[in-house]
Amino acid sequence: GCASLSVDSPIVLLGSAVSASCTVRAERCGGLQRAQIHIAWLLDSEPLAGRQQHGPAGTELSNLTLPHFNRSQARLWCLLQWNGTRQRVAMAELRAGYPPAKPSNLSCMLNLSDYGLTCQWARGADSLPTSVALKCATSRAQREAGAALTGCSPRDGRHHCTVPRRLLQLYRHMEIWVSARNALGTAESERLRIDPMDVAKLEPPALQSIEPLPGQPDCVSVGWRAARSSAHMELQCELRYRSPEEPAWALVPNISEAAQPALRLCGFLCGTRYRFQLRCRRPSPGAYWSEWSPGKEVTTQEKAPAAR
Amino acid sequence: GCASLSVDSPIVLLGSAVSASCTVRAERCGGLQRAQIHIAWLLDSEPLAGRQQHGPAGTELSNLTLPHFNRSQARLWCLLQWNGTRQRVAMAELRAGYPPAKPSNLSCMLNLSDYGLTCQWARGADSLPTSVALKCATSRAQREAGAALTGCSPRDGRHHCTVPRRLLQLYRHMEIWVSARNALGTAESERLRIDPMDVAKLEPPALQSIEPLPGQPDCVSVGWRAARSSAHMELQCELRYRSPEEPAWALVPNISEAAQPALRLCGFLCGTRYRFQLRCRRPSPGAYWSEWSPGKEVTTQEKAPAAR
Amino acid sequence: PLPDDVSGDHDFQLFLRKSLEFGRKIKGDVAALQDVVCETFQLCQEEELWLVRQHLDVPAAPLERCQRPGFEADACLEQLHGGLRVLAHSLGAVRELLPAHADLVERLQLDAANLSSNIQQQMEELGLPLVTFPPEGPGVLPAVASRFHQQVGSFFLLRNFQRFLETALRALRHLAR
Repeated sequence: GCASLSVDSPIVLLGSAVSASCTVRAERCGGLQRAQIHIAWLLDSEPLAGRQQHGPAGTELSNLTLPHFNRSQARLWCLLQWNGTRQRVAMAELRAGYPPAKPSNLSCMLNLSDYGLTCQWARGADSLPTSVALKCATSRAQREAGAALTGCSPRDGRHHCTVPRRLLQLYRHMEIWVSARNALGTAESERLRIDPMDVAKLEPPALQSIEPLPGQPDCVSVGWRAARSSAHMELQCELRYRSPEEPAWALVPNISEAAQPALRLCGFLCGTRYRFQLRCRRPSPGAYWSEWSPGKEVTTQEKAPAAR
Repeated sequence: GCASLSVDSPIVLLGSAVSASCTVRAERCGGLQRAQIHIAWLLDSEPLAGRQQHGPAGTELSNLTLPHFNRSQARLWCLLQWNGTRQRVAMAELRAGYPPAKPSNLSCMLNLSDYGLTCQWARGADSLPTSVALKCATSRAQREAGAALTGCSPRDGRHHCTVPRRLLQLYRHMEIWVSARNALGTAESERLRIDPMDVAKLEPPALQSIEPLPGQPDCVSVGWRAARSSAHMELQCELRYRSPEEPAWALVPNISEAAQPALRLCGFLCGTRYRFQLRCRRPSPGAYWSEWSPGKEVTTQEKAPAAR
Repeated sequence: PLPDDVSGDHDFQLFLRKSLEFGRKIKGDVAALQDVVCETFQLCQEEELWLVRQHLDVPAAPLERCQRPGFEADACLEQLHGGLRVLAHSLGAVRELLPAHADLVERLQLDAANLSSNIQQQMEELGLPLVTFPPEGPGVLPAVASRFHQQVGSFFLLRNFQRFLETALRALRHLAR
């Protein structure tokens, strides 16, 4: 073509210098004579002055330096006057920004309906086009060989995505981290070392029956079942109960799956109406509680009249 | 295997006869002797009696006829006694029903936001697995060559689907019909011969201004614009107006797109508040009215005092 | 040439009215795409790009049989049919330059190809022979070097398309009279 524009680096750190050079080959510019060539510059629509000089092999040259380029995105134009009109003869797209910020607060949750592992994280604003991927390394060999695979990629601009079951390894530790890359560098989050099963979000258990115990007015028998999707699992559950008068819930912690199908509890006031709810989680660090089960209510027996 | 079950036809008209034959090869049945073979039948869980006989090449054969098979779906089992236990050795799935009912009441509407043509129809209940497709023939050649293409297929059980723009031919007639097929036959709806543009559902026009006309107290000028998505179209619009006292709307029909940007109307009472609304459609048979535009109100001028 | 009595033929008149409306729709979408090119690439003024234009051979579809003195109805319809096919095909290159507007470009391609096939079917129904050449090449902008030249190429392609449609609509209006 008539002119070509070269830039030392089209993507730079915000505020750093950019040098550009526009080379014009008069003989290819619609009959323009070399002497008539006056090279002008525009940064988007802002006129700038370059240093024009004769270039090699009959070309005309103009150099331009932008000492502190700080627009996230701009178009640098090289122009000529021709037949009384301003002609745009070359263009370069410039970008400025920062390497990606380090993603943080990575957390993941396994959905037991489809066994997809949904992870989310916090990320700074992107100054440049940034590609983000959630990386997974299952085996130690994979980790050491740096052959992590991409579990999923968030859709544009989002800070979460879901690793499908087929890329997961259950009941064994995996390393998971977020990798963000743009033209100026790459940043990786802390590595999460988890067994996906340990971060499963359980379905709530079911309170099937709560019956007063004959002859023990201050005791009840709580019949309960873990959800079908966690029927095979080790569980750590907790029961809460409250009578309408009491402001706060009382809590019975550390109920294991072995306590099925029924749990005997005592210490209740007689002849009092209580409301019960149960929830469960995996007995592992970082586990998520299920929602509370639907409530169930019972009135404990009146105290038997003392034999006179 | 030990036994094989053949059925003259696994899918039959409801109530018609079904014949089946179970062939047992003793030598492949876990050491069973031919003399010990007693073939039994189950239709789902209902025992049935077959006619057992010696078959060719040392096989044992049992034939069964169901004179009036009228279950929409059933499993026919062939069983043997073996080591004192009942053994299921062969199975065939039977179905009964009717050819598909003829789809009817086919109608289509073009959505101007994505130019998808959504068609809907009425269909009888399906007694058998039925595949339904909306067929489109664009050119005469395609029609004659019977080379209609499938515009879309409704999702399971639904009676509507949308033909994407890339399969449509705008501004020219297409033939569209519904084809339903199951194991017992095919049924086709009436053919709809339409230009998709003629059944476009238009966005409502915009009433931009309604001004009394100076010196003509019984007239107003109605400024209006067709919606952007129909700015290029031939239109048939109608205006309705009403003053709060009047129970019914008065109607100004057959307003064409040429009446833009303003329409002059007379015959209004002086000094009266009127409410106006406008709607448009394609000037073609089967066209759909747009919704009414948002209303606009104006009070006509008082009559000028007669000169004494 | 067109049969003499065709101009009064209802079907032909309906074809012309529909083609006029379709042409107006396409012209509106081309104008919308020109706005996108102006906003996205800062390429808005044709006279600023004449120099670069000399190094691009952006094909323009010929329509001289749709304008005086060479006006000839059937030849004009044939040029409309051929030109729309070339322009529809060449928009593929524009689509790659404007991924965020791929829907608008695709719709434009579908509409241009659709109008072209409508014309073809109408000519076949009138018993007029129609020679159709498959549009060749990857798209309008042969291996041009820089992104800038491709962007300028897309600018001129759309301008040529706009002018093609203006001439086409004039010819169709003349036929409809």
